[in-house]
Formats: sequence, C-alpha cells, structure tokens
Amino acid sequence: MIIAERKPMEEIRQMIAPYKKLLLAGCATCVAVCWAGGEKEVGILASQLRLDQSKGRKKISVLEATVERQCEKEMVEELRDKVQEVDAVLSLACGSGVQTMAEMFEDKPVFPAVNTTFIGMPEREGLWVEMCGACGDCFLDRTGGICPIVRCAKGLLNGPCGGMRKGGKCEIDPEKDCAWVLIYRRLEKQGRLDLMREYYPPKNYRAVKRPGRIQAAKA
Amino acid sequence: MNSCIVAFCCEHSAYPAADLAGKLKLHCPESLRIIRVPCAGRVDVIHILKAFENGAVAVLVLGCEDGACHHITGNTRAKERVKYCNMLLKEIEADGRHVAMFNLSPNEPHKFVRAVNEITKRIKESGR
Amino acid sequence: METKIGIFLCNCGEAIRNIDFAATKEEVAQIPGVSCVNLSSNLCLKEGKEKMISCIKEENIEKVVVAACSPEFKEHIFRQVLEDAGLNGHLFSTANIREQCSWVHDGDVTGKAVELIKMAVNRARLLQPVEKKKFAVNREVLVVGGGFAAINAALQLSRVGLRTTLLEREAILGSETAELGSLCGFDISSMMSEVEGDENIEILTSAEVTAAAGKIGDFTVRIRKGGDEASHKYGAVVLATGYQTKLALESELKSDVNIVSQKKLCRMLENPNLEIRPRTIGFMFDFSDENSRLPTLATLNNALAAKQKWDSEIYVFCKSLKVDGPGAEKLYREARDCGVVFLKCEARPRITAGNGRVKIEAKDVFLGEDTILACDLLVAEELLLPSEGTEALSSLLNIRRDSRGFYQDENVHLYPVASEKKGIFFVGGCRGDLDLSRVLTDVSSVVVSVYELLSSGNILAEVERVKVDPQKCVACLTCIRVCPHDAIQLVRVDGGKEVAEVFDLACDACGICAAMCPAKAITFQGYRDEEILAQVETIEES
Amino acid sequence: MESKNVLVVGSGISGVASALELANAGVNVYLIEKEAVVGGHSASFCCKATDVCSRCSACVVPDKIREAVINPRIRLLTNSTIKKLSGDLGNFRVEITQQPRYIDVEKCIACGLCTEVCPADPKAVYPPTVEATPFCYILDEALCLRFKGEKCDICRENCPTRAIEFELKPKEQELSVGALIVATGFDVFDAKEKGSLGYGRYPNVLTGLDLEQIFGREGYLRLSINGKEPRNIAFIQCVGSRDEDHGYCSQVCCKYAMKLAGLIKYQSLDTKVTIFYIDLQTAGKGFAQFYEEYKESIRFVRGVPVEILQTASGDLEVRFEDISQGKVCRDTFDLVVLSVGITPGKNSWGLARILGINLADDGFFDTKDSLSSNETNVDGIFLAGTCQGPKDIPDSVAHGIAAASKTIQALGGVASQRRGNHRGH
Repeated sequence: MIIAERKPMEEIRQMIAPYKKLLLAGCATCVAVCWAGGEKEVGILASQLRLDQSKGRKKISVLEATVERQCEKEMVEELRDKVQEVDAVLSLACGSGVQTMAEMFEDKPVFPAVNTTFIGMPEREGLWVEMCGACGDCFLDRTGGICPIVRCAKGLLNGPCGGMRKGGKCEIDPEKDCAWVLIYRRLEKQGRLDLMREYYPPKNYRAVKRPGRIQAAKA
Repeated sequence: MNSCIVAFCCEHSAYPAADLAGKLKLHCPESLRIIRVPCAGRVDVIHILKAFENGAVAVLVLGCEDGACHHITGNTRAKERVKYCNMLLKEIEADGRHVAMFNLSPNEPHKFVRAVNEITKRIKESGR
Repeated sequence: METKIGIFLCNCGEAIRNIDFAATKEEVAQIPGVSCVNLSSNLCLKEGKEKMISCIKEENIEKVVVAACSPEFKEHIFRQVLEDAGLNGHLFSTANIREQCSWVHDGDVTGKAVELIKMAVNRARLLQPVEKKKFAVNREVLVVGGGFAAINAALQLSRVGLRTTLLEREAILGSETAELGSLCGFDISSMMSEVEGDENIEILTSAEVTAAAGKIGDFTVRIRKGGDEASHKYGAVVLATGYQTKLALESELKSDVNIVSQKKLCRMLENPNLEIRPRTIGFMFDFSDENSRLPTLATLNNALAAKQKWDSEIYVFCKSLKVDGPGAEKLYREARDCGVVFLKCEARPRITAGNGRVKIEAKDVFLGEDTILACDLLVAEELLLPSEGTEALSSLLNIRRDSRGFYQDENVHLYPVASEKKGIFFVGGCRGDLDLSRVLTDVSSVVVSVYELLSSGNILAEVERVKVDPQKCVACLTCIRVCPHDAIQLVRVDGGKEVAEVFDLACDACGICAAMCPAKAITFQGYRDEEILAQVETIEES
Repeated sequence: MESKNVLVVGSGISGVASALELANAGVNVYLIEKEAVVGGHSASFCCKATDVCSRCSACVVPDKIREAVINPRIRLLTNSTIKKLSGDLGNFRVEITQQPRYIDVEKCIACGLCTEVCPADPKAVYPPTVEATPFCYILDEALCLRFKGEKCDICRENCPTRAIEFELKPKEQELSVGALIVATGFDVFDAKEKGSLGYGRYPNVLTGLDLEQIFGREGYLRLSINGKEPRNIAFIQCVGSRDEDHGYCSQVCCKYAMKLAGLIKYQSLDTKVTIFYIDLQTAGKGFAQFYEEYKESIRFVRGVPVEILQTASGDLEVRFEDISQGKVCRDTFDLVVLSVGITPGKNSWGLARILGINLADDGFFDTKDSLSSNETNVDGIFLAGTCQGPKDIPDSVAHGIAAASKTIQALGGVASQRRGNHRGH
C-alpha cells in the first residue's frame, strides 16, 4: 500500500499562514492504515492547529472531514459544500488525493499535509518499510522476489557490488542487509542460482512516459 | 478558573489509589478532574489534545506499574502516546511537559499525590 | 426527545458537610435531560435502594447518575438496583463526590461537586445498553506434555468430569517421570496404569501440534500423529511441557565418563548390578544459574541416596543453597548430619579430568584457601532451560514467555497458572523452576480454573461490549497485533470482504484496540470516544 | 443440599483466594475472620516497584480482597472464631462465636462523626488502617468510657445511620457446611526474642514488617530519631528462620529484603545497603531480572551478625565475623532491618484441638502425606496458605486455589456417591 508521513508542523504553518478558515480533509484507506492521514490524524492535526500558541498566530477555525478515498472524484464531491465555507484546504491524503481535490475545487488553494513516501508494508506494527519503487518494468521473477532497485542502496541490476561488509551487510548502511546477498541465498534455496550468471542490460528509464497512463482494454 | 488538570485514571491502579488518598485525607488541588478509564491503554492522543482544547492546563495519564498492567501492554501503549503528545505540543510551541504519565499501584496513595504535585509544580514553573 | 436522566445524590448520612446539597440539587436539576434529582442519606443501604427503585419506576428514568462515594465497592450494588428496576446495568454513571471531592479539599466544594455530576451526566446521556448472553463452550481439554504434571492434570480433570486429550511428543508417556518418581519416593506405575485405563482421557503419543487457532471455548488445534494431520476442537489448552537440563560444562569435559548429570546418577543409584562404586563424589551447582531451586533439591536427595547406598565421601560445591522449598532445610540438615561436606565458594571451581579421576579446585569462603579435591565422580552443574518446542508452540498459540524463555509472562496478575490469553493455562516446570509440591499445587489450581470455565458448558459474558464496525474496518490488522489478550481475529463478513471481529468471550474490555484503530472503527461501550470527550468538554463550561 | 456450603477459616490472601475460587465454581462460602478487618498480614505490605514492577505481588492482595467482598456468594463474618466442630465430610456442623462488634459493618459509612464527638482521650472509636476492608470504624472496649462504667452515649446519638449498639453479647451461631478450609496464616517472628539484636530497645532497629508498613503509609523512609534519610542501611537475614527452634527457611525474607533494598537504592542511589545472609534465596518466577540488576549495587556479606549496640550518637554498631579476613569486626550503620521470618500462628494449637487435625513438628498444621500439601488427616478439612508452611504471596494464592480445587473434588465426590455412581460426572 501507499505509505506517507505527516509533514513537520513548521512547514504546515507556513503554508496556511494567510488563511483564517481551513478544511482538513482526511482519506480513510492507505494513509489511514499507515497512521498518517486518516480520520484520527485529521482530528489530531486540527486540535494542534486550534491550540497553536506560537508567536503571531491568530485564532483560526478548522473544519474536519474524511472521505473513504480521496482519489475518487465522486467521493471528493461530497466535500463541495464544506470547501465553499473555507479559505483553503489542507489535505492529509497521498499525492493523488491532494491533486484530485485541487482539480475538483480549482478556486480554493489545496495544500498537502503529508509527504507521500513509498509503496511498502509494515515490518511490525508502527514501522513501515519500502518494498517497490514502481519502476514500471518488474523483474522480480529473476531475483527470487527481492527488488534490488529499492532494497539495494545503489539500485544495481547485476549486483552485488564489491563493497559488501562481513555478514552480508550493505557497504553504505551497516545495519541494512545487502539485497543481492538475500537474492543469492533465496535463489540458492530454490536451486535457481544460474539466474545470477545472466547479464541484465541497464534499464531505459527514458522510455517510461511520465505521467503514466493505462487504458484498460475492455473500457 | 481555567487552571484545570485532567487526570485519566486507570480503574485497576490509579483510581483506587486516588480513593485511598481520599480515605487518608491527603489534600490535592481542587482543579483536578479525574476521568475513570478501564486501562491507561484506552487513553488516546485525541483525548489528551481535546482536553487542552477545552481549557485544561495539564493532563495526567496514570496507569499501573511497568510490568504489572492487568492488560500486559496497556501502560506501555499509554507511555508511547504521551511521548507522542509531548512531541506534538512541542511542535506548536506549547509546553510539552504539561502532559505526563506516571505509574503507581492500587495500594500507594502517596504516589498519586506525588504525581499531582509534580504536574502542579511544572505548571507553576512554566508560569501559566 | 432528550433521554430522561435521574440523579441520585447521597450525603453519606449528613457526614459530607462541605457540600451544600440544596444548592447542588437546584443547579443540577437544570442540566438538559435531567428529569429528577433525589437526595438520600444512605443510598447504599436497604431503604435507600428501595426508594431509588421506586423513583426509577415512577419517573420511568432511562439513565441513572449516582453522586456518592467511590464506585469501587458500591458499583455492583447500584448495577443490581438498575436491573431490579428493569433497566440495563450499563446505563449507570457515577460521580465520586466523597473520596475524590469532599474528603480531599477544604472549604466549600459545592462547585466541584456540581462539575463532577455534570461530567457524569454528560457521560450518562450517551450510554448504550449492553446485554449478557450464555456462550456455549466446548468441554474438551487439551493437555500438552507427558510428564508428571501433565498426567496428574489429566487425571484430576477427568475426575471432575471433563474429557481430556493428553498429547505427548515422545513415543512413550512419562519418560523422565521415572527418575522423578524414585527421586521423591512415590511409584509412578499406579499413576500410569490409572491414566491408561481412564476412558475419559485420550492419549496421543509421538504427536505434536502443527497449527492452532480460535479462542477460549473454541480452540481448533491441528495435531500431526504419525504422518497424518487432523484438527480437533477444544475448550481450553493446558501446557505442561516441563523443562530440560543442559550440562554447564566446557565441551571437552562433557564426554568424560566420570562427569555425569543428576539424572544419570539417579539411574546409577537404581541399577542394582552396577559394578563400580564411586569412593568420593563431587556435586556442583548455583554458579552459572543462580535462579533455580531444583539443582539444590536434586543434589540433596541424590547425596543422601548415594551416602546410604555406597557410603561414599560426598563434597558439595555451591554459591548459595536454595532451600526456599518445603522440607528443603530438613534435607540439608539430614545431609550434613550424615557427613556430606558443603563448601561455599564465590567463584566457579575449575575442573580438570584425567585418568579416571576428576580434579576440582575451589576457594572455600570459610576455609579461606584453595582446596583441591580429586573425586571418582562429579555431578556437574546443570542449566534449567525450557523444553524444546517451547518457542515454536508459543508462537503457534501467540502467547508471551518470560525473560528466561519459560512460558507465562512475569506479570503478577497471571500467577499462578493463567496466561494473558483466556483459556490457555500453564502447569509445572514449563513456567519456571518449580519443585514437586509447587507442581502439585499448580495442577490443582489449573483443574479448578478449567472446571469454572467449562464445567457448565457455557460462559455468561457481555455481548458486543467491544465491537468492530464492518463498514469502517479496512482490515489493517493493527487491532489484531496490539490486542494483549489475542481476542480479535480476521473474519469474512457474509461472503464479502474480510474484517476484524472481537471474540466476546476472549475480550477483557481494556480498550487498547479502540484507541489504536486508525479508522476509529471499534466502539467500546461505556468508554467510547464520545463518552470520554463528553466528560472532557464539561471543563469548558466551568 | 447442605454440602454446597464451605467454611473458610481466616481471610488472609490464601483464605480470600480459596473463597473466590469456590464462589466462582458455584459454592456458597462463609469466610470467618478473627480480626475486625479482612486481609491478614499481606494487606499491609507496600508496593516495592522501582521504575519497573519488582514482581512482589503486594498489589494482587487489594484486588482479590475487593473481589471477595463484593462477591454475592461469599458471606463475611469478622471477629469470629470456631468454638466446636462435629460431623464429617459432606455435613459438618460448626459453632461460631462472633465477638461483639459494637459498630455494625452493614450500617457504618465511615463518615467519622463518632471519632469527632468521642470524649475519651485517646479516642475510643477510630478508623481502621487505610487498606482495611470492610472500611468500618472500630470501637475499642478498653478505651471506651461506657465500658468503664460511665453513662456515655454521645457517639451512638450522633451516628447518622444508627450503626453503634452497646448492649451486645458475643453471638453464637451454628453453620452446616460440606467442608472446611483452614487458612489461618502465620505470626511474624517476634524479633524481641533475639535480645542481642536490640529490637525494641534501639529505635533504629526495625523489622521487615515495620519497613513494609512505613513504605506503605508514608512512601519513603525517615529515621525515627532525627527524621533524616538513612545513609547506611543493613539487612540481617534469617532472623527467626533456619535456627535451632525454627528448622525451616521462611522463603520470603531474602525476597522482600532484596526488593526493599532495591526500592531504597531507587529512591536515593547513594544510600549504602548491606545484606548479611547465610544462603541467598534468589530462586523463583520473575526474580532473575531483579537479581541481575541489583547484584552489583548492593553489598552482600556472608554471615549473620550476632550483636548490635547503639553508640552515643545513635548509630548502630553491628558485630559480625568478616569471613574474608577470618576475624570479628564492627561496622556502623544508621538503620538495621531484621528480616524476620514466618512462625506458626500462636492459636493454631487451639484450633487443631477443636478440628482434630495434627500439627507437624515445626508447629505448622500437618498434611495427610508428604505429597499432598492441602489434605489433612481429617477428610473434608483442607489447608491453605502459610498455616501449612512458609510461602510468599504468589505461592499462598496458588495454595489457596489448590485447596479450593481439592474441596470441590471432595464435594463433587460426595455428591456423586449420593447419586450412586462412583465417577464424579
């Protein structure tokens, strides 16, 4: 799922400085599951903004709303009347949610309150780890299900690099396991070590058109 | 009269300790408001922030001793949330030390009074 | 239409004098939703309660607020009063105006009393009823283990009428209890025949648990026995897997024939046609593991037996004798009287073995200089460890272990035999080093605990006190991971998506899941966010 | 069916634990207690937590007492003792005498008016200790003017709930029960018997029990003579255990001494603590971590001192044999704590005669055979807690629960014999 992290208060404060009435819009799926922008976090941020006593802060009024998914036009539509009442919108959804909101309500400024970081999974409750870099050309089949682009610090396709530390740790970060050692061990377990001998040409990132568009064949 | 202190008291340890302090006639500030919760782990960050929004000067979360929680991890959860609240308050330049978690057991009324005196001392120091 | 709330004040026999009850009554009557305010001097006694019941019925009050002393000793009385008056016991909120108001402040505290009552009324307004229901439970018990504790537990459970399955990893039952039997002087053959003959006990040997799921009253355990796996249903699980010992010796000494473990010495003592008779025997314990009392008991029993059988010279090297068990001091004195020499040393003695003798160098505290003893046989120090499979089974059952790896978290509220997950119990050596009498006490404790739970075939519990709203739940598994009692599981809702569901019997109503749920999908009756925030908001009005 | 009632004698932690298990299993319980309050010794023990719980189980006691007091199946009779017993397993008849309790437990609401108005000096009616349950005021015959012949009636008039009654005679009543559980507990060893240690003569020589109650009531330790914090404390182990006339280890003294020492070190790190011991009993669940943590910061000296003398300045000079140098030497401390052990209750001999159960050679009640620690030589009478031998709180609770279990099995057995099939279905 998409993992996000709330922006530091200093940044948020600069964004909303000129505005008196705000709407805090949460999203109840991905960012809620990673404790960044769900209904609960909207309540906490709203409460913080109301309590803000830093120098020169005038009293602001904050509305709170959370929709099921902010990346769906129909769901964002439900907030239309609330958006009319306020001067600006602070969205706690991931990047696509903020942009859907900005597109639907062009007359009002929409600000992001969280940084959308990566696609990942919880290692344990409260700790999320990046797993996929969304490079558009998945080749996990050849690395035993471990993505070196994300989990190798240098993103090598034909690793491991020469600098690997003792115990299979990464040259750059001693705590981190070297991705290619993990790949080697797993392929060894599956008896597919011959994949390590194959050479993979460098990826052509220019070929990937940004922004990506996928047209479903059946629609 | 807005120097009010809200104390979330766990019904296994802090609430009976407060009652014992009552039986011993140990005085505590009149602005103390005790809210009974089944476990310190039930108190959420939003409850603490809403208490401040409603005019509380300080918030106390009182749970069982570390390792003696009836629900095993309740007091540890509460401790983590209070630390998160300290950080949230520091972010908005409010005094982070106005939220505190103390551990006590049901037969220790003096620890309850000491916790309340400690938070009152912190309020006086920060001049509110 | 506003719910009708009845307030019952109690001035504790006119003893609470620093609250002006008349003024309080007047001010509290204006709170929206309050339909009647009564003042009584002894609400918790008989006539106070009768007046309360009649008032609730006449004014047909829906929610009750009692402003009196601490709910700690009186809450159950007033809940009973509500039930007698035909109201659900949960529609009840208290304001503690005695111990936490009148007794702890000087001067007039009417203001604070009124505010405490307002807080209680704000909470009462939102309270919702919670029904109780009898949940049917499976009356079968699974006892894991085959040692002394497991067999005794199974026997006593069947005696109180509960069908038991005894699951043993080894091929035969009670393998190491044989030594224990001779060590503590009772014959286990009668016990073994009784357990085999009991048609209430099903014995599965060389079997092990491969998967476990479910909650109290409805555990599903997959058991592999000889190739095929089958899953069985149980109401409770009792773990009695005992402990294992490992010689605390440098590896090269382990192979020496003159260095034995306590068990091996036991077997040597029993075997009638033993040819060698050790002249001097050395015992050693309490150096690398200072928290176990079993090495001391084993040493004292074996030393006495060896003295009696072979009349050999016996030297015991230890740091502190652990005699905090019943009868241990008596054994220690008996051993001293018949000539066993006890040497107390601060540091661990150095051991060298060669040509059929074992040399022990140690500095005895009282003698003050190094003593070197060459003995025929050395009973080396043993470390007490949890039996194999403890780690695996505890992760299968998702239960916690203590700091030394034994079962049962070191939380004092779980003693003697409970786990933090209702329906799972621990007996005997598997939860720490217990001598024989404590094992037998554990067995009786677990029998009555299981009897209470399962004997009637159903358990009365509150229905949906903590409930997950399937619409709001996004199955993020946070609640399942944080629940200390493992009472929540993923469930498929009428064929559709999977959501979390709280198992009412296993839930201990602590509210940790309600606080952690990122989607605010868990309601905890009596302490919902709205009910707590309602009490917080009363501060603003003051 | 009368065999569904059980009498529990003594309401210490093991009696309360037995009563609770019996009540939860559907048995009606009479819980009789000779004192005016429930809880026995363990109710007055303090919590010895540093920043982590030290697993002493003292906080389990108030929880269990509260559960027992509010349990509908448990009938509590305070100030009561057994006079006579007859019958056998399944139908015992027990005569109970209840000493008059001039203040009715049901009616008293602990308002404190009676103490205010009482003319006697010192006050003849006073509140019980703080942790007491039931929290009912106590009228002391010895101090009350009315029992000295004066016509004083002030407290009865002022009592708002008419709870005070003077003309009360000891009440006799007969209970018919199916089984008995004896949980009469222990007596703390009277440290005055070891005269050379100066307990009772020197104010700064305390016992373990005194320290528990000081920490329980005030929460911190002050020297009684000058109110200052003690800087140098000694614990002396095995006072009244493992000696000539107490041939057993009381099991609890090493544990409570080390945990109190841990609490003292936690409250003020620079206080020096020394523990004089014979064999350090550090076994038991939850003790490993604690011992590791305090092994270095506490000074352990092997060998128990024999004499304590108070110097002019009020310090205490302890004479002991320093084994490392092999000669007698003196060390001065400003506070010495005698870790007193567990001794059999004084009136266990009387109760044993009434019930017909045997006493073991060390003075505790004897058990039927070495393997069973609950059954006595009389069928239907079971033992729970320290009246059968020294135990700490977790073991006493476990022993109480085990006694309840054996009682239910015995009663179950009786019920089935009546129904004619030998298996207890």
